[in-house]
Amino acid sequence: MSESRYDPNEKSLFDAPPLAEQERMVEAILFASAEPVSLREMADRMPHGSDAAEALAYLRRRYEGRGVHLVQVGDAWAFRTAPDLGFLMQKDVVELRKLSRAAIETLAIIAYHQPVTRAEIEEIRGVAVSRGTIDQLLEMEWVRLGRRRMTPGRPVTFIVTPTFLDHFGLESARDLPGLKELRAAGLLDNRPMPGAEEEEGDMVGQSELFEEE
Amino acid sequence: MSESRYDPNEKSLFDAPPLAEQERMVEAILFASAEPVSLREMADRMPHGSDAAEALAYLRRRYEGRGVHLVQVGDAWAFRTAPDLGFLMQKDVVELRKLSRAAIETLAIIAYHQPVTRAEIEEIRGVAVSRGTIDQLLEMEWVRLGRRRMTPGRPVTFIVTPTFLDHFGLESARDLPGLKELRAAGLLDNRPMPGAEEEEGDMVGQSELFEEE
Amino acid sequence: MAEETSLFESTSVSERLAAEALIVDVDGFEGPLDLLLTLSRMQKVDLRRISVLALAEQYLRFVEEAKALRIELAADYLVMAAWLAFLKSRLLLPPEPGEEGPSAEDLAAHLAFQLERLAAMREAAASLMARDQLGRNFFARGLEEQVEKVRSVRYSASLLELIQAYARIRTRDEFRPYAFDRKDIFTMEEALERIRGMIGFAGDWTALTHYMPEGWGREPARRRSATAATFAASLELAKQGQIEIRQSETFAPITIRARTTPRVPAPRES
Repeated sequence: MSESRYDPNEKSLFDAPPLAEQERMVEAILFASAEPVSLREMADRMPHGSDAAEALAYLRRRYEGRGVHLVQVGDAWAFRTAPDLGFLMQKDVVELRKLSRAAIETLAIIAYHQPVTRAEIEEIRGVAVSRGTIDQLLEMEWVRLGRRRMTPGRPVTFIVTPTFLDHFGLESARDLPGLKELRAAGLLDNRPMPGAEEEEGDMVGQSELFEEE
Repeated sequence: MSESRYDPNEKSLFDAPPLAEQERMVEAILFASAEPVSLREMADRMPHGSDAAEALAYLRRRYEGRGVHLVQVGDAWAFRTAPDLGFLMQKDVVELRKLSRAAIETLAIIAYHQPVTRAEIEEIRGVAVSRGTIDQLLEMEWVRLGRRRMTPGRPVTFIVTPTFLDHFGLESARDLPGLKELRAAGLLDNRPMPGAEEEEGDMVGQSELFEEE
Repeated sequence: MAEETSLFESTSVSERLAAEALIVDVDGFEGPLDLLLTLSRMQKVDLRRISVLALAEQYLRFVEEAKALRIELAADYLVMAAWLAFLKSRLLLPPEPGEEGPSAEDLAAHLAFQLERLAAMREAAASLMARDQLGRNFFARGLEEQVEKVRSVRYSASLLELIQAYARIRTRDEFRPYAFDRKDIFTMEEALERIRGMIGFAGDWTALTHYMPEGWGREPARRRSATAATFAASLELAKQGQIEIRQSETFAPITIRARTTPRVPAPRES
């Protein structure tokens, strides 16, 4: 190793190193530099008599088709990842996030009422549905546009997609359990207001007290 | 070039890319990183079915004698400029923090005796090790805590890091200069003072006798 | 380190100079072991063949000289001096029969080992630092490329969450915090007025449901309110003696009719 060591202070005393050696030098300089290096700068660093341009030309050819390329940036040179390998510089990070309450409610309404217009969704939810919420569901491919409603303004309708059914393990949206089933299954976290249980029990009885009009 | 494009999203649909292509990938990954990259991380970023280790072996051969070398650091790999070309990079030299003699000796003792406790370091040096000395080495990430010693008091041990290996161009701590000779000469033995019943206790006592320099 | 040792490896003049330097620079030593190592090099022999006895004498002489020069020595130097004095006497005197503990030779050997080990570690440290170093002799990639993290968010929701969300919407009214909603409340006063106004025209027994206000039967909440108000108003009117109430059996329709001869005069008429 020591025999190939060049002391820049002695540069004038020796002939220029062989071209292969110069090529190695250009390679090391370009590799270690944080910025593209101009030919002039390379020449300044290399032993006297070196031909940076020629060494660079050889080096450039050597890296043709390799995983990194030698590219020109302005009047300087730098190693860069081969363009077709750019994907290696990316790391896919999948972040799992819970669907927002607004999104899941909107989704639920679409699933239960499809095809349903935005106005209808808002009516059922009791609040405006933000553009972003529907966009998100569209983007996730859980809902898509259905046929336009044949009413004034011909509003678009939304329906759920096979992707949605797939995700939730449903054969069709009709498989979604009804409210009564939910209640029977105890899935409605029903914190009834005082007397609310009577709705279906006592209330029925009570309404029978009076003849239906 | 387009036929050699691998879409990582489709990785499971295709066979692993040809070895030459894998070699390019390893080359690109290692070129892009200043830090050593483990085989595992390479494999994670390469298309499914790639054999990073084999590609690496080919790549290593390709760079033999070049201006940059492929070096092993622990279980990771990195490109480094050939040591004989260091003079070209004088401009890139980063001024290293001057280490005190105590720090250098402590570092050497940790490297050669690892895992080693603070008491053992003090026993070898014959003086107490100042908190700052170890802190500095920890901060430089040249040493880190190893496993606790299963002796009374369960003292912590210190070991050297991959950063240390990288800095000194060592593949592993086994490659430390003169390690074999030192071991053969019994100079890495933990030889207790004759008559010392409790090794640890005696050492702690001794280190406490000596003041901080 | 190399410079220090060379000082002691030359003539006796420089040796004496060095001995003085030792005393002056006592703070420059990293403790007694360091000093002992430096002194041991004056013997110009392999550390393995060092005379611990001679070394002990050297050290003790050093400590004496330091004391003569009134140089304050740290306690550890004195502790080492005491130990070496002990070791020296043990080395010079034949061992007493039946004596316990390690032999003087063992202790001397251990001291020699410690010195050799310290010297070895110093050499190792020197050769480590003499190695090519990253950022000084060899270099890492200067133009690091950041591995870009492509963050893709995957949203998840379970069927249960979906169903519960729907149920939450559809049953929202049930969970609404209690608020007095005038719009859907049919007051007893209104019911009283309505029955009073209608009862005179009703004639015979008429179902109480006939007195329900119009438009309140559809929505459960409104129907409930109107029912309750109407029923309560009928009881009130019966109590006032203005009407009679009849129910043929449990759960049978309730019917009312105006009382022809009020037992108590109606408030309005009084």
